[in-house]
Amino acid sequence: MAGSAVASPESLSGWYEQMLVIRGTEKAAFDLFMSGLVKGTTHLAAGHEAVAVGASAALEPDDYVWATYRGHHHAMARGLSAEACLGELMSKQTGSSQGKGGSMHMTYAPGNMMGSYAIIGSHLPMAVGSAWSSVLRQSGQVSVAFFGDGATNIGAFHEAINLAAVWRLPVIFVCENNLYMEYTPISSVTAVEHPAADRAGAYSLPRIVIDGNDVVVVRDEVAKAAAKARAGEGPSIIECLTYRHYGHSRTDPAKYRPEGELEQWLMRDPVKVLREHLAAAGVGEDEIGEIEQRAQHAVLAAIEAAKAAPLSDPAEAFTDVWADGGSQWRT
Amino acid sequence: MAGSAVASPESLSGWYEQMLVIRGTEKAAFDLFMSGLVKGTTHLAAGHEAVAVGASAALEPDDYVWATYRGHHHAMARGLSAEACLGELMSKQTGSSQGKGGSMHMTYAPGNMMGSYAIIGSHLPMAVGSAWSSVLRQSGQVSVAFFGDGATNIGAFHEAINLAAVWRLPVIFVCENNLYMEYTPISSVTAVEHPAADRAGAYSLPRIVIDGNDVVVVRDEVAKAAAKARAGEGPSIIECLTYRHYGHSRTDPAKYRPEGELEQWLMRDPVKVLREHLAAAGVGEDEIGEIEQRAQHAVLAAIEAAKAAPLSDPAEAFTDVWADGGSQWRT
Amino acid sequence: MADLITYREAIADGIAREMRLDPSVVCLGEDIGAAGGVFKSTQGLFEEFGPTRIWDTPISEQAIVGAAMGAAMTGMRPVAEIMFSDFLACCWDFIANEMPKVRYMTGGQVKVPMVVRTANGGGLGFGAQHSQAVENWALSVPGLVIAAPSTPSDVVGLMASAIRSDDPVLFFEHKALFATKGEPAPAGHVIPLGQANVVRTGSEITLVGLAWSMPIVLEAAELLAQQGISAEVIDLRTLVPLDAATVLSSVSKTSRILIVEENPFQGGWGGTLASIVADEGFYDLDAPVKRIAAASVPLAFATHLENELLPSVALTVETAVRMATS
Amino acid sequence: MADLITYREAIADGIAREMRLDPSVVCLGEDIGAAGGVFKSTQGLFEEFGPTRIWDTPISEQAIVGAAMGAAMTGMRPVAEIMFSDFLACCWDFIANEMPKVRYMTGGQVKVPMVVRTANGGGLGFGAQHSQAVENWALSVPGLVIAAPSTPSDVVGLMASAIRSDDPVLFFEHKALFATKGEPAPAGHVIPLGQANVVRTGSEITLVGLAWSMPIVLEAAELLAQQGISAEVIDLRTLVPLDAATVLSSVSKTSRILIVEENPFQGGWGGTLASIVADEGFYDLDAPVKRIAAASVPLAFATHLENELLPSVALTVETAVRMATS
Ligand SMILES: Cc1ncc(C[n+]2csc(CCOP(=O)(O)OP(=O)(O)O)c2C)c(N)n1
Ligand SMILES: Cc1ncc(C[n+]2csc(CCOP(=O)(O)OP(=O)(O)O)c2C)c(N)n1
Ligand SMILES: [Mg+2]
Ligand SMILES: [Mg+2]
Repeated sequence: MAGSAVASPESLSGWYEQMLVIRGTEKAAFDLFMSGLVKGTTHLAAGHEAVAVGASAALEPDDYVWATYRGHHHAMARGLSAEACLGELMSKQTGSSQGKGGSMHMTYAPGNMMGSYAIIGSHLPMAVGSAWSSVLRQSGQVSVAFFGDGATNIGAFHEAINLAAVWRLPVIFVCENNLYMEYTPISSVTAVEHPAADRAGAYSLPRIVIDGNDVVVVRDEVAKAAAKARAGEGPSIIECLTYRHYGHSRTDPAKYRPEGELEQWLMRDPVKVLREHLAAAGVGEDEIGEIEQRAQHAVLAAIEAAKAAPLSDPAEAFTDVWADGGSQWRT
Repeated sequence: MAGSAVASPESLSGWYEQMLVIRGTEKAAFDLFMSGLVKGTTHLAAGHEAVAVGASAALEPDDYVWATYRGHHHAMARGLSAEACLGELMSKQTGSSQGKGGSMHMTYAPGNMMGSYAIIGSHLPMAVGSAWSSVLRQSGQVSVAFFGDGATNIGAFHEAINLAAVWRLPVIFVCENNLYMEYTPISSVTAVEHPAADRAGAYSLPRIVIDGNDVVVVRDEVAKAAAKARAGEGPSIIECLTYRHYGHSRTDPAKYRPEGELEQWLMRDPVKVLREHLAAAGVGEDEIGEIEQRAQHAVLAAIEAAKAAPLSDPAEAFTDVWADGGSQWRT
Repeated sequence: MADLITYREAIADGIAREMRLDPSVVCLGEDIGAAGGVFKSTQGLFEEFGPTRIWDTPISEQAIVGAAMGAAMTGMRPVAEIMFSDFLACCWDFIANEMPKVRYMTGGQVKVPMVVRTANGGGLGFGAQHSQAVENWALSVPGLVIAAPSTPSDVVGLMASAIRSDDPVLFFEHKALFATKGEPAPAGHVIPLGQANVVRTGSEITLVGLAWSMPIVLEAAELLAQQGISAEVIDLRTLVPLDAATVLSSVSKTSRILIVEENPFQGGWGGTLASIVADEGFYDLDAPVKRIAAASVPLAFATHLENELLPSVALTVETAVRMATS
Repeated sequence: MADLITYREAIADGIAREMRLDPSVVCLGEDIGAAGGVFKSTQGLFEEFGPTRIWDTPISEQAIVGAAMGAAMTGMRPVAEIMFSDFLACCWDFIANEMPKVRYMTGGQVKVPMVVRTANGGGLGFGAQHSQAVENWALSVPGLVIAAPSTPSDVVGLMASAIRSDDPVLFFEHKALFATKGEPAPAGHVIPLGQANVVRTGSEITLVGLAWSMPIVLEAAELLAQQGISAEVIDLRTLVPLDAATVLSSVSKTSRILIVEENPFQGGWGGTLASIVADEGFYDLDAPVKRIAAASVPLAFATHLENELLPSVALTVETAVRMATS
């Protein structure tokens, strides 16, 4: 399934660094949880990075991106800093939403990353809406919604794609098929083999299944879909095959996985795959090592900064409910 | 598209009478509205009768049937009397639900006609549930859900069919595709040509489109699906092409229809089609005339009886909320 | 008067006024285009603004409200129609969990300036699934403006504020009021959200209503006046923001309050209001705080049964007389 | 004590007891089978009853509740799990428009004996979309039994009644109580729906709570006792049926009532209860009717922010002291 398309050494290097920063931040999030510095729940995307980085590489800075509760990678691929991400997890004033959103609601509006939504399927119609908005404003922007395999069996998925197809909107639905919902294999609760791609025909869309662990493959397919969308030829559904390295959430040891499954997927770890691309593109071990060091330092610095930042002001609990900034609902 | 299958003259005669009683009752409902004897809203099924009569002919008495707000025909095909139907519309004590349900909620539990639901799509998961129940009870019953073309774009449709397919439940989804939602053509808001059948593949089900105005065709196709269901081979989706003769509801003159469309469909009026089957099966004009007279008398008697019946007791407003029969929610 | 307009006409008028002012206002919903809406409350909009501003949708309530959200978050001001308010249940995730929480969850990064309009309430024999007064579902969700006008000019004035608001607004249009008539709204008419209307001043009892119950309390006040009882009548107009101050100040004058709600007693907005009065206005009260609401029963199809369940003028008058003379 | 059990364990215990008695009881939901539920509240059921009684579903909340309905209407007693109560919004049509209205709309021809269980409430840092106390959405819909137990043995006793009920029941299990412990329920334990529990008797003020707020009011009552104030504590246990009589009779003794709710003030159940007390108990009252509820704000992720928004023991004590000494 390896990508046949070409990418410049510079591009590959940039993606590699981005991917490593995301991976390092996810690892830091995990460790911070274990040491009690992060509360609540979190859903890590380690293993899914090629989807985020590859898709972002195919998009313009003003395109819209929508994600799920498993969305750290998407926010970061659109520019959210590791520090703001970890700060949010640690409820710091420097967090992207001052601790009001948390892990499941990462948002980075400056990158038109419009948020992460924790109720399965809900952001799919929203992405249709931002695509509709682009058409109304004739802005040429494309919208991308990332979602899991599990989301393909909820009603909002069906309604969103039908409307997008009928109105021929510039939206790309990118499924991160990691084989599982929380603890249940998607295959046991879905009437088709490919939960997203095998539904495309129900909206007169082509069936697309790709290797979601190869950043180049993802970049190329999303670039094609984006071009189609910008040409006014409507939406696409892209099913990316991938795997999550951690359990579903903080509290999940993932015992339901068959023995050897993780190991097999780790051999196709997106970081590893991209490193091979780099080598094949002639980037030397030294240079690769430098990238790795840079990424590691960036993550360490982000961890330190996030730790050092103050908790968000308790008064933040009462801001941002209404347009006037406050929370007053009655006289 | 005429049905190639055979049916006995006796069967055809019985269906013809049933169809005429339904047609006559719908006409009576329309007239009673116009004369102010029926309030609220109503959605008549004149034109759709072959779907109800044909499906019922293929089912056992204890199979389950679920309908929409356009459900008079389905309730009557399962045994609801014209009198109880008109009584319900006229808020009489003799109405099937003593006036508490009304036109949109016709129910005939003695025929396992489990009700009519007025929120698009909502009864589809219920039909999945009654099919699941049959499996749990190993009763061999089949469930049928009738729904409109418009219902195929709502989320519950998708969730229901996926679950039915995954659990291989004995349920048949019968779409009455009459080309329109309320006043909007289904083709203008659906990403495929056949709103139900073209979605079947998304659940690994075969694509089935039939003439919904030929009772024999409907009977045969539903019989096939029922046999499949009883054999444990799972659900079916059947799209029946049909047309409604009246507007969407009482207040709709249906001006949005292109000129000549109704006339064209009237040439394939299910009553007319079935009358031709009768003749072809050798049933004489006399005999057909007798059936027509019997049906007419039955409807007239029902109208008189419903008119003569008393309004439901005002105390009925406060019954049947809770299992104890009453409406007490607090001490 | 010759130039009275209907509540129904006021809806299309109110929307059209904002659409003329602001190109970012667009409408979407089922049958709202050439058909003019199943209640004819968007009549004329398609003719005036065309298919790039007025969009017919499939029967996909989640997609309607969700797409409106996405558009609102990216520079538009969508006005979504959900045909009957009961169908808000089909997109409740968007109404309860998404629209009202986005600004907060994103720490103010993203706003959702949109309106969801819907035909609300009973009294027309539409039965249990097409007759509910569901503004109470929404009342328990912080972050939603809830408007429910009772007159044509309030429709226009509140519609202007709703569409211009940077907060998500649920706009409840009452089915049983569509055919009622009133003065047309003057040009530029805007009613701030959260301002109750003291429709009639009085000194002995405060009657509070909303939307459908306004004609009832107004008629009751008239009948009470004939019996020599002076009732002050307040139309809340919006549930959120709630103008509790106007109610409390009325009670400080009248010492009695009777709240008339269309919805079932259990979970009705009158409970929230009564609890505020029974706390902050406690020492002003000379009589029990009373609510007249529908029975806690689904609404029946039959008119004579539905009438058994809904509040009435007679009960309002009778209750107010007992309160005023106790 | 060695044999205390957790609230979480009580859930599985309560379900298992009924499943052993009645073969028509079946469970369905996401990850409830071999995984034992994401909150481990169905642990052991799959092992004991197997795949013909415990069914894993896709992420299809409408299909889950809708299928449960269809099964309930045709001879089964399904127990559906909706993982987080916030997700009731994804099947709200079924909860609000279908389940509670079928018996009525069909004129009593069809009944819906089913339970929807769900993990409710905040306090765990799950953020705005996984922390709501949504029993108030349901309160405005007649036809639903609403249970919300606060102790392990109440879980078992109410579960028995819920599953045996011929009415549809929403069963709210509180996330923040899962790890709390209590006495296990005796064999055959059944608590009738609609019977409040007077957990502590007192004479000077009535404190009313539900589920999450019970530990708060109980701790507050203890602290008040140390200050010489005698508080009566009532656990409503079910919102519908509402045991108003127990509350009113308590107020007739104490003359003061303080209601402590987890949910936002607007639209909370305390409003309905307060309005009943301010009407029917008016002449018993010596102090304003008070409610302590969450701020009308979506819940924040950060623990220190969430705590700002939720009711506290300190505020409960402080308010009660002021009321008792005024
Ligand atoms: C409507 C809804 N139902 C259930 C959940 C609980 N839930 C959270 S994540 C999850 C599994 C989702 O699986 P998938 O879509 O494959 O995404 P993944 O977690 O694998 O990235 C579930 C069931 C939810 N958040 N929303
Ligand atoms: C969820 C929902 N949305 C909208 C409506 C309003 N509505 C009633 S009938 C109808 C058209 C349905 O069309 P179709 O499914 O084709 O059935 P038909 O009326 O043609 O038999 C609509 C939109 C509804 N009842 N429920
Ligand atoms: Mg997955
Ligand atoms: Mg149709």
